Amino acid sequence: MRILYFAWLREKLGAAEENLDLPPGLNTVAALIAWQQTRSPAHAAAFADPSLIRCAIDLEIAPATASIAGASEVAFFPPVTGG
Amino acid sequence: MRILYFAWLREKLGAAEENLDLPPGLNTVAALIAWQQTRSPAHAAAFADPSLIRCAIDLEIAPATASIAGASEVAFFPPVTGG
Amino acid sequence: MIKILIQQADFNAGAELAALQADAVGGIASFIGTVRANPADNPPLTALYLEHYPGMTERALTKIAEQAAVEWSLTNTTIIHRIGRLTPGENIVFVGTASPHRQAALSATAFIMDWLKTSAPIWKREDFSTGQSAWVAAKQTDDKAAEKWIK
Amino acid sequence: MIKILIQQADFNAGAELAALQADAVGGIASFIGTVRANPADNPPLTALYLEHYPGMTERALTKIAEQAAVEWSLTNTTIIHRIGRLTPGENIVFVGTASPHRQAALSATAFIMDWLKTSAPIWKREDFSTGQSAWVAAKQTDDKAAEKWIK
Repeated sequence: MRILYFAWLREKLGAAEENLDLPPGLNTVAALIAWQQTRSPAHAAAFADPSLIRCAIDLEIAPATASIAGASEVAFFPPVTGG
Repeated sequence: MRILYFAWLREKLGAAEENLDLPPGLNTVAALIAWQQTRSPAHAAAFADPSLIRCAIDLEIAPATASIAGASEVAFFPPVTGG
Repeated sequence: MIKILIQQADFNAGAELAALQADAVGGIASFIGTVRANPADNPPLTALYLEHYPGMTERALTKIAEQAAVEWSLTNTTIIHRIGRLTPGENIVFVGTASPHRQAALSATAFIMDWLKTSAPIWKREDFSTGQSAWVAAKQTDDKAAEKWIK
Repeated sequence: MIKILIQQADFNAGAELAALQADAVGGIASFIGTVRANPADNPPLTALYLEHYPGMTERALTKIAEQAAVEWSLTNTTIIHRIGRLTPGENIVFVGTASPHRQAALSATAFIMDWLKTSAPIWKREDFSTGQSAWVAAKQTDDKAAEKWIK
């Protein structure tokens, strides 16, 4: 699965994008965030506080409970600050 | 006293301005409007409905009860429609 | 800075926005009113004729701009109102405000427009393609819009 | 007509207003956001760096512009958001709407600005004169401003 990172998440991870094979049975945004916390010290730090993480699935904002089944692109980023 | 007219009041009266000697004892905007109604058929028609007449005394909006004592310029006009 | 102009001539909205923006304040809101070709329930318009009360208009507009500047912390305010004969599509009015806060600039612009509609000594006459003409009647909806700013 | 641009390059506000005005609709409201030199409680700013989610931003902006066009009877809507490195005084964003009714255009512009602050996938980083930098934190006041449009 294609995973994108923006703003300070991108900076903390040192990567704008990863292509990942997810563990079987990992179905929701919340579960994906929990798994990210286990992947490396940098991931643990970046995903430490899920309340600061927003997610989009295939270009649409998705809540923590959303299913990632069938998604081709999942993005993680901080609360937005445009305008 | 200098009296100014704007918009359809000006058109109905055929005059943008008059210099008038007011009858003694005429003290308020309402009294001035009532007197205007008696001055000519054109004035009677123009001032027929006081609810359609607005007044400014020396460049400030004034209600019907306002005193005209000491005023140097009184203007009559319809409700405004700028913007 | 407050800039008030009552003029026959057109204005350059881009130049006015650039002037409002001069001090890197944060946000600039603006509104431009133009002559509509087909006013509601009327024959097509040939022209709009605008008349005002010279002296009183400038005085009243300066006062309302000063009031808005205090109320919404505006750094710059520009009000330009055209008068005379204007044809469909032409600009009538420009109101622009600059403030550190976007909602302040947008609210101040809305307030000044509502105020212009109900309290500036300016009158519009519609000249129709039929040769007839009619002075525009004041709208109750405009009075209501202006009243909502009174606290 | 809806025009959405996400670009590094500056925009010409006067030209955008003229384009919005093309159909003699009645009223054109706009808002321009610029980079402030001195953000609250922070050292002077050297630059603002803006990042966005290509593809999602354009899609989300088009959707919100379409929604606003229906809600407020807009004839034209333009949203231009700059990205990349911008210095104090530079333009960040232009939102302009054209409608037969002035309040509709002003409300739609305020709505789109509130929405951009809370829902467009765009992030700002402040680079300070001290050499440090910090990603801007989302504001609760912006969330509240956006929530008021939800009926």
